[in-house]
Amino acid sequence: MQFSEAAVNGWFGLVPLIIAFPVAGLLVNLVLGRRLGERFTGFVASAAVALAFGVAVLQGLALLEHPEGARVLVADWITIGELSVPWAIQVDTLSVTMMLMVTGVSTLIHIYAAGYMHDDVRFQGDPGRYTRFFIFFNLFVAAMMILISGDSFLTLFVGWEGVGLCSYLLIGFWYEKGKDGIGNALAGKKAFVANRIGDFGFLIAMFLAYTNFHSLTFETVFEHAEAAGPEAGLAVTLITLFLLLGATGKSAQIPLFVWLPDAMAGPTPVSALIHAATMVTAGVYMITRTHVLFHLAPVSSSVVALVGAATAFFAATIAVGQFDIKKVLAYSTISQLGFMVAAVGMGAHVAGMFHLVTHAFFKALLFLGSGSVILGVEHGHHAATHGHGDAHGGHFDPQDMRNMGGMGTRMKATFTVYLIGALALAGIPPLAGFFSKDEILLEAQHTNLPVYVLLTAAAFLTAFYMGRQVFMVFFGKPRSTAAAHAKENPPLIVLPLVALAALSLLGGALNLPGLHTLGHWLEHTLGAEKAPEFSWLVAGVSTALALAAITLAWRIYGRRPLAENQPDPIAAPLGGLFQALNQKWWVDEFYEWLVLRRYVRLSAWLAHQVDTIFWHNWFHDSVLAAGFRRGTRWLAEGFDLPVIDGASAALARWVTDIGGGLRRMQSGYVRNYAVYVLAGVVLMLSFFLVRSLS
Amino acid sequence: MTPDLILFLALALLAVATAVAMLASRSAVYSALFLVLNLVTVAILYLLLNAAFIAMVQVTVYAGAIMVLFLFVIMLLGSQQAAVGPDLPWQRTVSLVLGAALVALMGYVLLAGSRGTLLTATALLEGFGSPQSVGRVLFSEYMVPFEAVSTLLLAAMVGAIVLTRDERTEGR
Amino acid sequence: MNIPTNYVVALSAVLFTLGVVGVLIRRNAIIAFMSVELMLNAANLAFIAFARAQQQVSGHVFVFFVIAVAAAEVAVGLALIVTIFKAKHSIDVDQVSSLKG
Amino acid sequence: MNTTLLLEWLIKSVIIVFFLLGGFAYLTLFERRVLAKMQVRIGPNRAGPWGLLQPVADGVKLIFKEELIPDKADRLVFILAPIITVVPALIVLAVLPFGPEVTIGGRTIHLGLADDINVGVLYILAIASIAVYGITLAGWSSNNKYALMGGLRSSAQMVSYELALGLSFVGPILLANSMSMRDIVEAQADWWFVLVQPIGFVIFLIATLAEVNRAPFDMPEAEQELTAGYHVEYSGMKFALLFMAEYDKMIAVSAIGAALFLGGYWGPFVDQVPWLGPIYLLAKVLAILFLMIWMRATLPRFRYDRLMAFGWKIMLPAALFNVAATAVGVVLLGLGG
Repeated sequence: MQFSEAAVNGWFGLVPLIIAFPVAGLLVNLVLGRRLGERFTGFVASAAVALAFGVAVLQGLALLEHPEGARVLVADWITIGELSVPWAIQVDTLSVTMMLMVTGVSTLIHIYAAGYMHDDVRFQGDPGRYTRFFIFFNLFVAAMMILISGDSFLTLFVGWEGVGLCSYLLIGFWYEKGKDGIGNALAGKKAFVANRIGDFGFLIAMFLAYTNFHSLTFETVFEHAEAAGPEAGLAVTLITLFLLLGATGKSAQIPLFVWLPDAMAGPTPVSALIHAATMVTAGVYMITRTHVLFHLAPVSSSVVALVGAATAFFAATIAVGQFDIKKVLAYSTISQLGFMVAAVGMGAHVAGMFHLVTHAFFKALLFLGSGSVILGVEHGHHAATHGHGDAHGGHFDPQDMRNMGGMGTRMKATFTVYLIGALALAGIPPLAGFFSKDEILLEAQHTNLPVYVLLTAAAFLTAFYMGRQVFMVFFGKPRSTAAAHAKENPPLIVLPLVALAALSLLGGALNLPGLHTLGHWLEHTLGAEKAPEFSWLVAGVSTALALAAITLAWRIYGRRPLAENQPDPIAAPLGGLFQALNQKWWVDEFYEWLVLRRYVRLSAWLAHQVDTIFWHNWFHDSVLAAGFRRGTRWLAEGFDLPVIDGASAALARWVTDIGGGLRRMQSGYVRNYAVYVLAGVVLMLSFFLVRSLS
Repeated sequence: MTPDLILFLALALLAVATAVAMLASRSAVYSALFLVLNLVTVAILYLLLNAAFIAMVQVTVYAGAIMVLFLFVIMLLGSQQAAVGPDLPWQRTVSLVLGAALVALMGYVLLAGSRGTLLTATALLEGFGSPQSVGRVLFSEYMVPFEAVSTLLLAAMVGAIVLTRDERTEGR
Repeated sequence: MNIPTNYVVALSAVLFTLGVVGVLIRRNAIIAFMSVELMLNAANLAFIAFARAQQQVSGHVFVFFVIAVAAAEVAVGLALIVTIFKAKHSIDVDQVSSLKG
Repeated sequence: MNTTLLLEWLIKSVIIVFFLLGGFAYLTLFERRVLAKMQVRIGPNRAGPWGLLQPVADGVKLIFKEELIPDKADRLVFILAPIITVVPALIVLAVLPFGPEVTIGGRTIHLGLADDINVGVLYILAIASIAVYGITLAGWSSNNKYALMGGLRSSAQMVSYELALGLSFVGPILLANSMSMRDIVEAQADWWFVLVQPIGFVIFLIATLAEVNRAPFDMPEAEQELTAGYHVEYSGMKFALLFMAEYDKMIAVSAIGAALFLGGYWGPFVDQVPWLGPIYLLAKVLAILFLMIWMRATLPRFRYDRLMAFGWKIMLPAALFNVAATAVGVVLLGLGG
């Protein structure tokens, strides 16, 4: 391991540990986990991530002293010709911000998961998978660290693929469950395939970057791109657009967002950690990391902003029509990611990163809170059926909000923190969400009006669907026996929620208007960014809209709570629109029609025409087999018989002839043999004599 | 031509003549007798070459025992006449040519260049070739070979007895 | 004997060759056998000549051994011939081509 | 090459040969007379006083006999065989010392042809082994089955007993610490080796009887079984040669035995009067010869397989034991030189 000088002098040299600790944790659990039991497994996994968090904190403290950061070389990785990709870790304010956020939230979610999974594996009927879960979880953290810390496209891509793998593994954690017994597996596959499309874009972008700028290291690529100037404009635009494709895959933007709602099939901590707080933000992080390129490609930036804004609004509308508590949050996540993408598209990287961090707090909180609610309902269902009904059967859906109601009185702590999270998401001051969302809206109002309108509408919808959810879940009377029997969860689950709630409350302090702490902090990496002045108008509009939306929600869902089996009150007035919202605008069906059916038909046609007729019937049978037969026949008749056989036959004939000649020497007469001996003696003596004479 | 040379040449001539006669004789008994003569001639040469002990051993063992044995067998078998029957056509010619070539080669080597030590040019040690001198070397340096040869003789004796034993007259 | 060593050795060579020729051209096993003895004898003569030239009694010892071995050889060899004669009533070496008794 | 020395050797050789030739002639007479006495007969007494001219008469008779050569015999070998037989008997005594040094006309002379060569004993063995050929070849060349069987028996017998004979020589060699016959005889100036080598002497006597084909080991010429053995086809002077060889060998081995075991030429006053030496030696030879004739008169002939078994199973182990015992005695008791 080699360290740069700055790293050797400071704490930066420790940064590889941020990857090493989770790897160590997963290795320990891999080897010993099953033998040592749940408590140990959970402790090891949580401790590994907590130690990584400690390392991240150290890095942050070191950065306070040396804001310029460092590049820590771990190993020479790939050297082929002029291509040289070392495995180096980039320590700067951006990556360390991500590290702090990821490891911090991860630590809390690990602790939560230690409690949650204890129950979950039992409800799902396979306690043995407890260890496997934490191995995957630690693996995810390690991959995420590689993604964040990489100083080149390739190292980032390694992490990118690593987290994709973990996502796939964890979505399909209960692979034998779900619709028809394959629903979860299909969900994992969907996530994987959607991500592949994005990864394809990322790879193309990487190839283009290398072709044009002869490097894969961020720094070098940026330098070369800037040096190339306008000439490289097209190339940079292409690169950034393909990067955007990658980002839409990972960060669930239009058109590749469809996998994220399905990803809710994974256990709730997975939804919270991977599909809300960390992995899905990787696209945002990647765009931020390559902001130099996006600066050079205004067209791409606009596209990014529009894609983000459209996604934010589109996903928000869908969230309104959902009944699954986690699906609502999933579309909310997509929507909020749209906010971030829009922000970075507009060049407001600080705002994007700010929202990324605060969103991580409150969305993780909301997911974990929903998990707490679900667990509570499961417990209730379990208690109501006296332990002999199947708690996870098809008849009862513990995630359906229509089966809940009145949870606020039964799970007070959960209700409290959930309320905080919801308000933060809705953008009610002074909670974290308000500040971060406000900055984005402010930036949009300044630079891009369509984006502003879309985002504002999305913000209104956000407040509405969060109000709808809170009222449906926590207020009113229980609409099922399970909900009626629900009870609060143990502290191991609740305490992380409290911590996250505190962060959601106070997270806005990171980048208060006027202070811009985060902005100054990230300046070292992203360069000075002129933040727009705080606008009372923008803030007021958004706050007013949010309050209005909440009021609306209260009028619809809070004043007269839903009764058992009563349809959604807005379904009737909205009619077909609600159907569209509930069915997610038939996007999946559209994709099915647009891509899948054609793809399957094309595949079938190709299978028949190309594989069967062309390759198998014609190429294999006519060309290969027949050619091989012809070739072997020629070899057999033209080569083997005359040359090989001929040679051995001739050899045998020679041996026979020579042997026949020599046989005459074998007369059987002793005196004859003696003559040969004498002849040999005479010959040898002659030889020696001649040699001595010459 | 010194008297020594004449003596040597005479003995050499006798030796060669007896050897040739041995080969040429049609009767095996004559062959044996010529060989005895040859051996005695060589024994005399041994005497002249200061190898008195070996000369006596030669006469005693070779002429007196081995050749008697030969004669004994020849007479016992009654096959003193040379075997009749078709001879190999070229065997005799080739053998004679090769033999001549061998003699020519060795003769050239021995007589063309240096003639070697003149045998009287070096003063002889006292008692060279006497039974004492030979015995002293034989029973010191060559003790092991001597014992080996004695074993060999014993084995040969046993072998000869076993080979020629007539089992029909056994136990008489 | 005031003659060069080589003369004696040359005589030995001639006698040796005569022995060889005897082995080659005589078909009577006993005479072939005697020819072998002639060859041994010729070798002995060379031994004695060299022993005299080198003043080494070892040469005499070798001759002694050769004679002893020759005696053993003749004893066994003649025994074999007698046995063969008993079986085949011939001592033509060319007819002794079977190892069967 | 010293002419005087050559002449001296020539004279010695002639003396030895004549001694043996004359010895052979009168040994036959001696044997016949002794045998006659033992068998209570008179023996030859007509030719000359006490029959002394009898050998001459026999010789003349044989010279005038017809020389028969069988038709299918191998003529060359048939003629050579008696010569081959007689030569070893004549030359074997070349290494025997007949007496101490004497001085004739200012020259110091060894009474012996090559009595001081350091392989004297080996020479005797070598000649003894050569002696087989004559008998074998005689038997073979006659192309007579009896003769051949006699020859083969003779070969086998002589080869077998040669081992014991050679081993019986080892005792005196060890005691004298030399293979020179003169050294061996000189070593017996004070006492005879027979005193410490009684077994060796007995083995020597028995083995020499076998070597020279004397009764009771006269298998090769066993009249009853083989008519007359290897010399059944011989007649005239060739028969005389074979006969002579046998008796000369008797004389030779007796002389050798005397030299090896009975102190050779040593006797009272030989120190002062060297010429007494040959006389003492002759007396000892006569004594051994008398012993041989005595045995012939006394003992019946062995069966052939018993003879071979005796040679390999009794004589050889006994001789080996004697060698080992002598060696131990020489090393531990300090016997000999």
